[in-house]
This record gives sequence, C-alpha cells and structure tokens, in this order.
Amino acid sequence: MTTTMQPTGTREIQFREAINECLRQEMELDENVIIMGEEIAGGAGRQDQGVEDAWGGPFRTTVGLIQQFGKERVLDTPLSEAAFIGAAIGASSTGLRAVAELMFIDFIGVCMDQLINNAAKMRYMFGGQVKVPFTMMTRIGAGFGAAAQHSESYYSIFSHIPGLKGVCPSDAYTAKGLLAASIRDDDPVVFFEHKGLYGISGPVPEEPYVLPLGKARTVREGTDITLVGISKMTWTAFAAAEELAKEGINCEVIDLLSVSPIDYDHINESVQKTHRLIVVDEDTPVCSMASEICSRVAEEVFDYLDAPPSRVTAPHTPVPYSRAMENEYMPNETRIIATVNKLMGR
Amino acid sequence: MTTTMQPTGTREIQFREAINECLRQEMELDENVIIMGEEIAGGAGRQDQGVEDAWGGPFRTTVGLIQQFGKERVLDTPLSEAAFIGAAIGASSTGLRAVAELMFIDFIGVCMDQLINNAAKMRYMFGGQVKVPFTMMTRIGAGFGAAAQHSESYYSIFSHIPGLKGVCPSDAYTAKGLLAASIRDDDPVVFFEHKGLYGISGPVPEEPYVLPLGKARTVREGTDITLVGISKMTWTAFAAAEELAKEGINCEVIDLLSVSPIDYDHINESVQKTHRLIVVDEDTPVCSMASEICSRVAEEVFDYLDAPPSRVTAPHTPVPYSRAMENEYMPNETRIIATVNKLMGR
Amino acid sequence: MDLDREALLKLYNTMTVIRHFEERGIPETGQRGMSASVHSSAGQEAVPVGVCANLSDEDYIGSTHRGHGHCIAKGVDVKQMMAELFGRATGPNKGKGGSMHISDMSKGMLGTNGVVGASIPLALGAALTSKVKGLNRVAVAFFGDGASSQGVLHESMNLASIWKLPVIFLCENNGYAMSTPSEYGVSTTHISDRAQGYDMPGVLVDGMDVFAVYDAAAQAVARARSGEGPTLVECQTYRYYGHTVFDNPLTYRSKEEEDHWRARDPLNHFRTVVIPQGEITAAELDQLDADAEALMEEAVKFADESPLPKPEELYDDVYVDYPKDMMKRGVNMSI
Amino acid sequence: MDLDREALLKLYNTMTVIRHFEERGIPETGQRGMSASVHSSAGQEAVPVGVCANLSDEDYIGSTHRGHGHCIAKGVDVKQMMAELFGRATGPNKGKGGSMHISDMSKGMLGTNGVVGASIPLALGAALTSKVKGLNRVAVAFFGDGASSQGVLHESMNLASIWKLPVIFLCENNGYAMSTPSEYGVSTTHISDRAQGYDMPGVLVDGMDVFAVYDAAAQAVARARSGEGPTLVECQTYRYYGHTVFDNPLTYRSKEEEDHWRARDPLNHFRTVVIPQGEITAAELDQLDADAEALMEEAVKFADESPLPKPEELYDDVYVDYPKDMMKRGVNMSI
Ligand SMILES: Cc1ncc(C[n+]2csc(CCOP(=O)(O)OP(=O)(O)O)c2C)c(N)n1
Ligand SMILES: Cc1ncc(C[n+]2csc(CCOP(=O)(O)OP(=O)(O)O)c2C)c(N)n1
Ligand SMILES: [Mg+2]
Ligand SMILES: [Mg+2]
Repeated sequence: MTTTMQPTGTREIQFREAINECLRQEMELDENVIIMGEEIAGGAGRQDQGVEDAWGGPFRTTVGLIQQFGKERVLDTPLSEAAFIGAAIGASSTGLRAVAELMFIDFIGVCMDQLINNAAKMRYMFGGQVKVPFTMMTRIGAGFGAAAQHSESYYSIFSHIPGLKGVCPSDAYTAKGLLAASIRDDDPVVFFEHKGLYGISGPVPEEPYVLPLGKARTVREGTDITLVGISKMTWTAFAAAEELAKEGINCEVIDLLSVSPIDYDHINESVQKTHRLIVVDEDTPVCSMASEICSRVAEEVFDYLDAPPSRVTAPHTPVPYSRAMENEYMPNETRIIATVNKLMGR
Repeated sequence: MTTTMQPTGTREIQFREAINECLRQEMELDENVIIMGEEIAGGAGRQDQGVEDAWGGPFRTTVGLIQQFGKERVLDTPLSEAAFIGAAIGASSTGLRAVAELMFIDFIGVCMDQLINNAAKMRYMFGGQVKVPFTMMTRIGAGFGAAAQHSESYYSIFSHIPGLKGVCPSDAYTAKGLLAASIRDDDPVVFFEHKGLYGISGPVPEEPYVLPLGKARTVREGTDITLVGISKMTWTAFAAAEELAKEGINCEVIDLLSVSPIDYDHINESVQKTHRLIVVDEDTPVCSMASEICSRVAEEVFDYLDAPPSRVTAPHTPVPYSRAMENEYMPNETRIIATVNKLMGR
Repeated sequence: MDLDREALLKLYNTMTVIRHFEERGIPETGQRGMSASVHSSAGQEAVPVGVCANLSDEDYIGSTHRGHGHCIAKGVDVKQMMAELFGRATGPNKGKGGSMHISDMSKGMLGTNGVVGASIPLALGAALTSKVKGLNRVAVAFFGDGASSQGVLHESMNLASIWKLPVIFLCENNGYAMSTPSEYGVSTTHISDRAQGYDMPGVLVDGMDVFAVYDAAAQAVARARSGEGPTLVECQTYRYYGHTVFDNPLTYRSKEEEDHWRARDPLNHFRTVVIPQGEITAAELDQLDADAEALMEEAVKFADESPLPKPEELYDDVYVDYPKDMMKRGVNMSI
Repeated sequence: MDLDREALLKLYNTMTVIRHFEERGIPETGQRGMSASVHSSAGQEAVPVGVCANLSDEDYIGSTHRGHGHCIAKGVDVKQMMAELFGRATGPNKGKGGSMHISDMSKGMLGTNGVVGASIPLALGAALTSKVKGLNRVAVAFFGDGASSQGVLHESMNLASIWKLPVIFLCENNGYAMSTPSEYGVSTTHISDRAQGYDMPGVLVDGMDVFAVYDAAAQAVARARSGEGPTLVECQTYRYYGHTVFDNPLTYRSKEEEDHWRARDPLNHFRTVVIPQGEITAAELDQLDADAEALMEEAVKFADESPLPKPEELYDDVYVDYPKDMMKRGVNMSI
C-alpha cells in the first residue's frame, strides 16, 4: 500500500472544493497560471454591474477565482472550444501555464485537433524545443439521466495519444494533489473530473501538495483477486469488495488514478499476488482502458494468472436517457460480484 | 479458411482503381449515392473552362466520377470538414447515401464531433427512427516521411465509439467488396485506406460484389501461432510468416479487415488451434486495436493460450519525419520474427 | 403577412402549447428526477412558431438543447414529448433521448441536440438531400447567440452559400449563452450582419413578435425554395427562466431587464395586435390557453401511465445491423 | 514606408533567399526521397518578408504547411532548415519535424503546421501570453485562402476581437486551395471583408508588392501593440508551382494566369521600384541573388554532411517527463 497516496489530517472538504482550493493555491504560487473556459466565472463583462461568478464554473469548481485573480487571469470564453483550447496551448508554449476547461468531455470533437495535433505533438515535432505545460480540465461520467451527449468517459482516447498525459482522481484528496501535479507538470495533461464525485467529502490537507502522475494506489488490500477501478468506479469496486468480504472473498482494490502513463508495475505486483484481475471501467469496452490493462497484464504476468483477465464495463452502446436503461448501462456492484464469483470458480 | 473472402478471376487492378471502380458502380446502381470531399474532382467551378478532375482525388480514387455523374452528385468541398461531413450525415439521414472523404485521418479532430455525436448516436438517441447510411472514406498509414500530422492510423478511436462501424481493406479485392458493403450498409461506416496500398495490384472481379462487414479472413493457414494483421500490416505479418516457414515455424495469418465489429469467432478459432497470438498493428499501442484483441482473446480462450498474447505495434510516440527514425517506428518483419521466436520459446 | 383566421389561431395555439409545456412539463420532469438537462424556451415561443408556420411536414428543422418549442412548432406530439421527458417507452425516442434529443423524422424534425452548433450541418445535409433529389424542401437550422461563436456555423454558412442550399440559418439571440451576455461573447453588434461575409442576406427581427418572425421567415423560405440559397435570420428574444432549472438568472441579469422583456411577451403581443382587429376574441384565446392547460394534464397523465423501457432495450437501435452479442460480449453485463 | 537602405536591402535579401531556398531546396529534398509533404512558397515571398520586417525575434508567428518563407523571414537559419528537410539531426527540429513542422522558438516561430488552420489559435495563445505578462509582443497568424473556410479561424477572430489580443490574421490568398479556386470555395469576394463581422479592420493588400505588405502590416502591428486589438489582412498573391511537387497546376489554371502573376514577380517589382530611386543598384541586388545561390550550395552541403538522427532518438522529446520504458513496453520494439 502506497501510504503517501493516502490523505493525512482531519479537515474534510468536497471534491469540488478540493479542486477549487487547488486552483486558488496554484494561482497564488505561480503567476503564470491562468484559467479559461465557458462560465469559469459567469456573467462575463458585467463585473462593473456587480456581477461576479454568476456560475463560478458549471459545477462551482472555479468560484471565487475571478475575485481574487481578476479577469486577466480568469478568462470567461465564448462557445469556441477549438479557439480557446488552442489559445491555451499556444499560451502554454510561450511562457504561461494555462488551464482550460472543456465543460464536458462529450464536446471534445469540436476541439480535438488542437489536443492531438498541437498539444500532444508540438514538443516532438519541434525536436524538444518547446514545453507545453497545459492542463485541460474536463468532466466525465454517466448515471444522471443526461443521455448520450452529456455522459461520456472518453479517457481511453487520450491515453491512446502519445504526448498527452491523463489523470482520473477518485476523491477530494487525489483531486487536489493530482490537479496540482497536472498544472505544475511541463507536459500537457488532461484532468478528468467525474460528475458523481463533486459532492463527496474527504480529508484534504490545507497546504498545497502534489501527488505523483503515473502512480496508482491500493485502496483495499486483498489476496484473492485484483479489482482495478477508474475514477468513480474505484468506489463501486470497493463496495463490491466489502460485500464479497462477507462471503470470505478478499479483493484487492487498486485506484488507477493515472490513465497515461499507466502504473503497470503496481497492477502487476498485485496480480502476481492475487492471480486474478478485473478492471472496472465506466467507459464502453472496445479499445478501452479496460482492454488496455487486461491485455498488458495478460502479456506481462501471464504465468501468474489463474483466470482470464476480465472486465466490467459499460456495453458497446451510447448512453440511454431513461434511468430504466441507464441503470443497466452502468457497471455496478452486482455485476462486479458476479464476475468475481465466476473467476473464483464459485 | 473463408474461401468466399478470396478473389476469383484473373483481371488485376490496383487498390486505388478498385476503389474507383466500386464508387462508379455503386453510383450507377443507386442514384441516392453521392460523394463529397476536398479535391474529389478538383478545379471546382472551372468545369466550364474545360477543367475536369484536376486531382481526381488526392490519390486519384475518385477520378472520372464527376464526368460521369456531374457536379450534383460529385461535390468538391471547401476546407470545412465539420460542415461537409456533418452535411453528409444529415443527407444520409434524410434519404441519400452520402460518401464523404476526409483527406487524412489525421484531420479528424476538426470534425470528430459530427462523427461521434451525430452519425454514431442519432439512431440510438432517436429511438431507432432514423438510419444513417453514411460512409466516411479516409486515409491512414505511416512510412512515407510525412511526419506526425499526416501519418496516423487512428482506427481504434472509431472502434471505441458505439454506433460506428469500421473497415480496413488490405488489398484491391477487399477494398472493392468492403467499400460496396460500406456504402450499401444502413449504418455509418468508416473506410480506412492505407496510403501504402494504393499502387498494389490484385485480382478483382469486374462486376459489383459485396464482402461482409464484420468478418476477418485467413490469408495463410498455419498451426504454430496466429498473427493478426490490420490493413497493410497483414502483408508485413505475411512476409514474416513466409520467412519463419523456412525455419519450420508455421504461422497462421489473419487479415482483420473489419475493426468494428471485430470477428472474434474467427480469431478465437485460430488461437484455439495455434495456442499463440500476436497482433500486428501499425497504430500506437495504448488502448489500441492490438490491446483490444489481445485482451478479448485472453478473456475468451484463456485456457488455450500457451504463451502471452502479444503485440507488435508502433511505440507510444508521434510519427517522426526522418526515415532514420521512422523506419524504427514502423512494425516490421524483424520485430515480428523476433516476437514469434520469443513466444515459441526459441 | 397573409394569415387567415385559422392560421392566426394556430399561431397562438402553438405558442400557448409551448408555454404550457415548458411551465408544466419541466417542473413535472424535475419531480420525477429527470431534470439534469432540460432547458425551457418560455419567452421565445414566437420564433419557432413564426418560422415553422412557413414549413410543411416535408421540410426539415435542426434544433438545439433548448428545443421543445421547435418540436411543438414542427408538429411533434406533445404527449409523446412529455413521455420522452419522463423517460418512457412511448416517447418519440422511446425514452432513449430525453429533452436534448427529441426527434420526429415523420415531421422533418431532425432532433434537438445537446452539442451547441452540432445540428447546423445536419440541416445543411437535409437541404442537400432536397437539392440533389429535387424535392423542393427547405431546412431551417436553429441555433443560439452562443452557438454563433462555434466554428461549424461559419463553415456551414460558407458551404451553404457556395452550394446555394435551401437552408435558413435561424439565430435565436436570447442575449445569453448560459450567463455569458452576447455583448461579451459575440464580437459584432448584430449576428445578422455577419451574413454579408457569406454573400447572403442577413435579417434582424423582433423575436417577440410572431408576425415579424413569420414575415422574415416567409421571405427566407421563398428565397430558399426558389433556389437562390441561404439566409441568415437573427431573432432577438429572451428566455424567461434560467439556463436550466439549476440556474438563477438574477445572478447575471436584472429584474428590470426581465420585466422589460416580459412586457413584450409574445403571447400578449399577439393579443394586442389581433384582438383589436376584431376577428378573434380574447375569449377564444383564453379558451386556447385553457385547452393547452388541459392538454398538459393529459400529457402528464399519459406519460405517467406509459411503461418504462425494458432494461434490455438498452441494446436496441444502436445499429440497424450489428451482432447484439458484440455489444455485451466480454463486459459481464447482467442481462 | 520608412525604410532605409539597409532595411531595403534586407527585404530583398530575404526574398531572394526564400526564392532560392524553394527552387533549390525542394528538388534536392525530392532527390533524397523526402518530398512527400513539401510545399513551395515561391511567388509569395513579399508577404512573409513584408510582414516580418515589422517584427522582432520576440514577436511570434504561427505558420502553415507552406511555411518556408515564414521561417526564413522570421530569421530561422537556412542551413538548419535544409538539414531539417533532409531529415538530419542538425535541423532545428532534429529531423523530427520536416518541412511541415519547422519551428524555432528562439525566433518566435511557432511552427509550420500540417493541419490547415490549426496554427491560428497557437498565435492567439502567444498573443495572450504577451497580454497577460505585459510583454508588448505581437503575434501573426498566417493562413491561406483555403484555411479561411475552417471554423477555427472564425472562432479565433471572434475571440481575439473580444479579448483585444495583439494578433494579426494574415491571409495569404494565392487563389487556390490545392486546385480549388478561392472564387469557388470562399463565399465572399474579399476575405478581408469578413473582418467587419468581428469588429476589426479588414485590409486588402497587393501581396506581390513587398512595400504594400510592409505598410499594411506596420499599421496592424501598431494597432496590436497599442492594445487596440486584432486586424485581418488579406494579401493577394500567387504560388508559382503546384500545391506540392506531385501537382501539375496547369490542370486547373492557365498559362496566361501564371504569366500574369509572374509578370508581377515580387523580386522584380522590388527592383522596378527601388533601382530608379538611385540608392540601390541592380548590381547590388544581383549580388544578393548570387549570395543566396551560394548560401543554398552551402546549405545543401551542410545538410548532406550532417548526421542522421539515431534511431533511438525516436523516443526523445515526446514528453518532458515520462517513463521511457512505457513508450516501448509490450510492443516488441527492436531497440
Ligand atoms: C460544444 C458545446 N460547448 C458547450 C456546451 C455547454 N452549453 C450548453 S448550452 C450552452 C449555452 C448556449 O447558448 P446559446 O447558443 O445562446 O443557446 P441558449 O441556451 O441561449 O438557447 C452551453 C455553453 C455544449 N452543449 N456544447
Ligand atoms: C484540416 C485539413 N484539411 C485538409 C488538409 C489537406 N490540405 C493541405 S493544404 C490544403 C490546401 C490549403 O489551401 P490554402 O489554405 O489556400 O493554402 P495554400 O496551400 O494555398 O498555401 C489542403 C486541402 C489539411 N492539411 N488540413
Ligand atoms: Mg442564447
Ligand atoms: Mg491558397
């Protein structure tokens, strides 16, 4: 268990507050940090009329920043993701550390080119002449009746792209530490916030701190099977593990945290102990993070595996609106438990 | 071996000609088929001045179409991929069968939204009210010194998206048959043409024919190990297999052809016979087609595997310009042979 | 304006049905826990109604996240719409789409759309179909002031212009994109002025006046049908409520501003114009309001009594043809 | 125009170096089997030269696939550029980029770019850096007539306008996007006219006349530096050769048209304006031509004698910090 990846202290704040606190502290520490996006503050251009933070971010993760840092460093944008995300990349390659927010990952298709052809490749194409310390914050996650265009979790697409890094924090503590790491990192990082985590509180140190990019953590030790969770799914896996413990099955639960690079050493070590692997991934299955992890583990610790590396993911369908179907779409404890039982031969 | 997936007859034409012939025949057979894209004909608006087919398509796959079908059905577009690909999707959902060409897959980031949020999801979001018989033709492949923004093979991104289908023909015969299938199919299909295949000739029947979407084919039977190739990599794997045969190793080579849906039954059957799998994929490795196939095979025929399911792919880097590095970037026979030897324990 | 009594009554009726749908349907949806992405168009009724009065079922519209009004004006069944919002199997989208994806292909309604600007090229495509097949249909692409900053609009206006497509770019400028005022986000005083850069007419219209909208749309539709190409129409309008139910608009706009616009209410405006003409009485219009209220009662009841989709319908309608087992294979689904 | 003798000579020198680079470097690159994506800007020299004469090394430019001229005008070393085209380790990009990605951050050169329109927001971002940090730098976004149809330009013009960024949108209208004439692909007579829709000046310039370009750029740069915001400048110019070496332009344009433009050659034009003024002689300019020729000889030699990158450099410069084994792990690389 990587203890440094666990919070110390007793102050509890929400995931959303942890993000907000991190942004505030990073902007205090480094005047090169700026942030831009739609409704980052809200009521743009009406500050004179006493309008401030009309939204403070659609999920209030950026509230208060404009009061403290002013509209030169906290920039509300028009609905122009390609331009402002591209501009953030350009700014990051010329001396700033720009953070840009894409309201939901579902909209990536309007600005993807700037990510894949500029942010990801500039350093390489330029032969190392440039650093692009750019962070894109965005939101993922289904389960809210928001239907097919507001519920995606496309992190696998970004992990596929060489030149990008990606993180999926799972709680307030990792949100603050990994966001700080993302902003301070000299490479482009995509920071994926799960909508279902915003309201959840947990212990978070008040002072700024950084958690390492590229490291997973074990959130529950166990000996029988390794469950790898991504983002909110870590806790779905955890809950399933607690349930299974009652039946005498001892699951180890790994919180992936970083989707590029992926901490294979951590996962492999666990599987070498438990001999079984299930990846729990809210995204659809084909060419997914789940397939990536299962395939690497199968390749790298093949001889240790006592059962097929398996996955519990969403099906290969868009996200349906009606809860009647969406509940079935989401990976849940029942499916995890059934899969564990199958792999355990019960 | 699926014999229907092998050509009959003796007439040989190039891959590029097979595509051209298919387009012509499909447009003859169905007046609802239209095609649009940049430089599809070329010299747009100058027909009156005797200009026709100035390009005929950047790789001359669409040459002659405008003469035969006129500029109402063969539409040169400005550099506006989001608009014209979106328009092709809109046209396909209202009674046409529109084919749109994205010049290189590298540019997908400027129009991705239309693919993932409209083409892929309309039918689902609309509760089955609409069919979207849309085909996007595009180009993939490195190896030509075209550097990081003109050499990608992003098919895995499309396979990840529920609602899309995808095909990677590997020769003139499959190009013609699969393109016809794509156009006639009532779902959106992305058709990936490898730049390195255009000049290669092979037997192609003159009459129109259709090959099934979602089916792989065996291009070399063997007993020791299964090599799955995608697009041009099928032939790199094939060449390695021929080489290995001299050393007494008998490789089965599968030509994937379809990247969504993937023909797991075909692959599994082969692996159940050979007990070993290598996927040869020109794309970068993380969350790739290679990881997808390795993970599924590991899950579905785990007990048959005598060695870790493995892959020979590009590394997790952008595509470098200089051949000195690009040669190393590309999967090649040497790497396949070394990997086969490793898995065979030699 | 060439509207007879019946046509006038229809205009009002459609507006009041939209108003009642928004004011009843949205809170009811919220009470059923499905309000995540529902946007009210109350206040903006004159725009879709004025525009769609020029269209037949054969014509097409592309719509936005704020699309209930577009749907109703284009003839989508209100009871089915309510069922869709409630996530029921009887919705036009069988509960798969919800508020942001309501569509009815039989009415030429190409879907409300959750991605700002994304439906614009769909309308373009429908216009292309009409042109290629000689159907003499037109397509209207509705979009907001916020959407005017999306690149795809620029590309689409250029493309429609060079191809002379029978399409109308219909901007509903309600002054805000979420809380961002258009005077901040849009670098031109009037979005309609951008039409010049695309060699098409640009028309600025009072979007609270259904007759003004009707007339402007009539002209644009006539131009489109006669093969002269696209028009950009900007309708100045206002949404009475927040961006979604989670938004309190008074955090970014004033009560005075709201009052100013509410004083120009499109239903009221209709009354002040039409009743004095003497052909239509206030009582008749009151009756239409009452009918709309009753219709909503019915719609809520219909929706509530409708079955939910079965969980396994999750796998339907992804593709026309795809092996269903491939959609669930290897991911350990429970059904 | 406020150019002294030295400045004038520099203008001409830069133009002739560009011309010689294109006419020598491109075939030489082809002979070495690396011509897949190399685009000649011969004919267009007056544009980058006239613009960049107003910039210092601190200022930024974003460039296009047809970017050799931009690089040279912005001061990138010509020998290194040749080495880059030949795929050598001594290129500014160490052979990783090639013609379509040449960059030199020390000169504010943010890269030629292979995706049409993609570099525009990068220039915007550089302008934003200047504004936020108070550096008083400007950024120029070069793009073509074809690129004007990309949505990202529209978004960028709007954003630059509302943020009053010190950026210049510099359209090199050479009449064609590949073989597509701009009068087909662009729905306005003058791209510069679109500036109105973004509340910024739009300027139409003779792009064969380096003085005209210089003056227009000077004004736009002054406006940008003084915080007044962006300008759109359209330079009408012409490329002498095909889109790439694989393209025969006579399949879509006439010999007469080519002749017409060649008669307005920017280097010749310079001579006809400057020599009569008496301060600069034809011989001096001839010498600059000869020097440029010699420079190319040197550059080709330098490039040929330069080492190739080592295959294992493939893994360098992807990230500042990433576990190198993760780049090759599990994919059975040979090194
Ligand atoms: C591409 C994209 N970016 C951002 C959003 C989030 N979003 C939804 S509606 C909206 C505001 C749209 O404003 P406008 O176009 O004026 O329409 P209105 O809401 O005023 O009807 C935003 C930012 C989105 N749905 N799609
Ligand atoms: C987004 C995108 N679409 C298509 C292409 C292919 N392409 C490369 S250059 C070009 C024409 C560009 O025309 P223009 O902007 O006028 O520049 P010019 O070549 O005339 O300098 C095209 C279509 C591309 N590189 N990027
Ligand atoms: Mg609005
Ligand atoms: Mg051009």
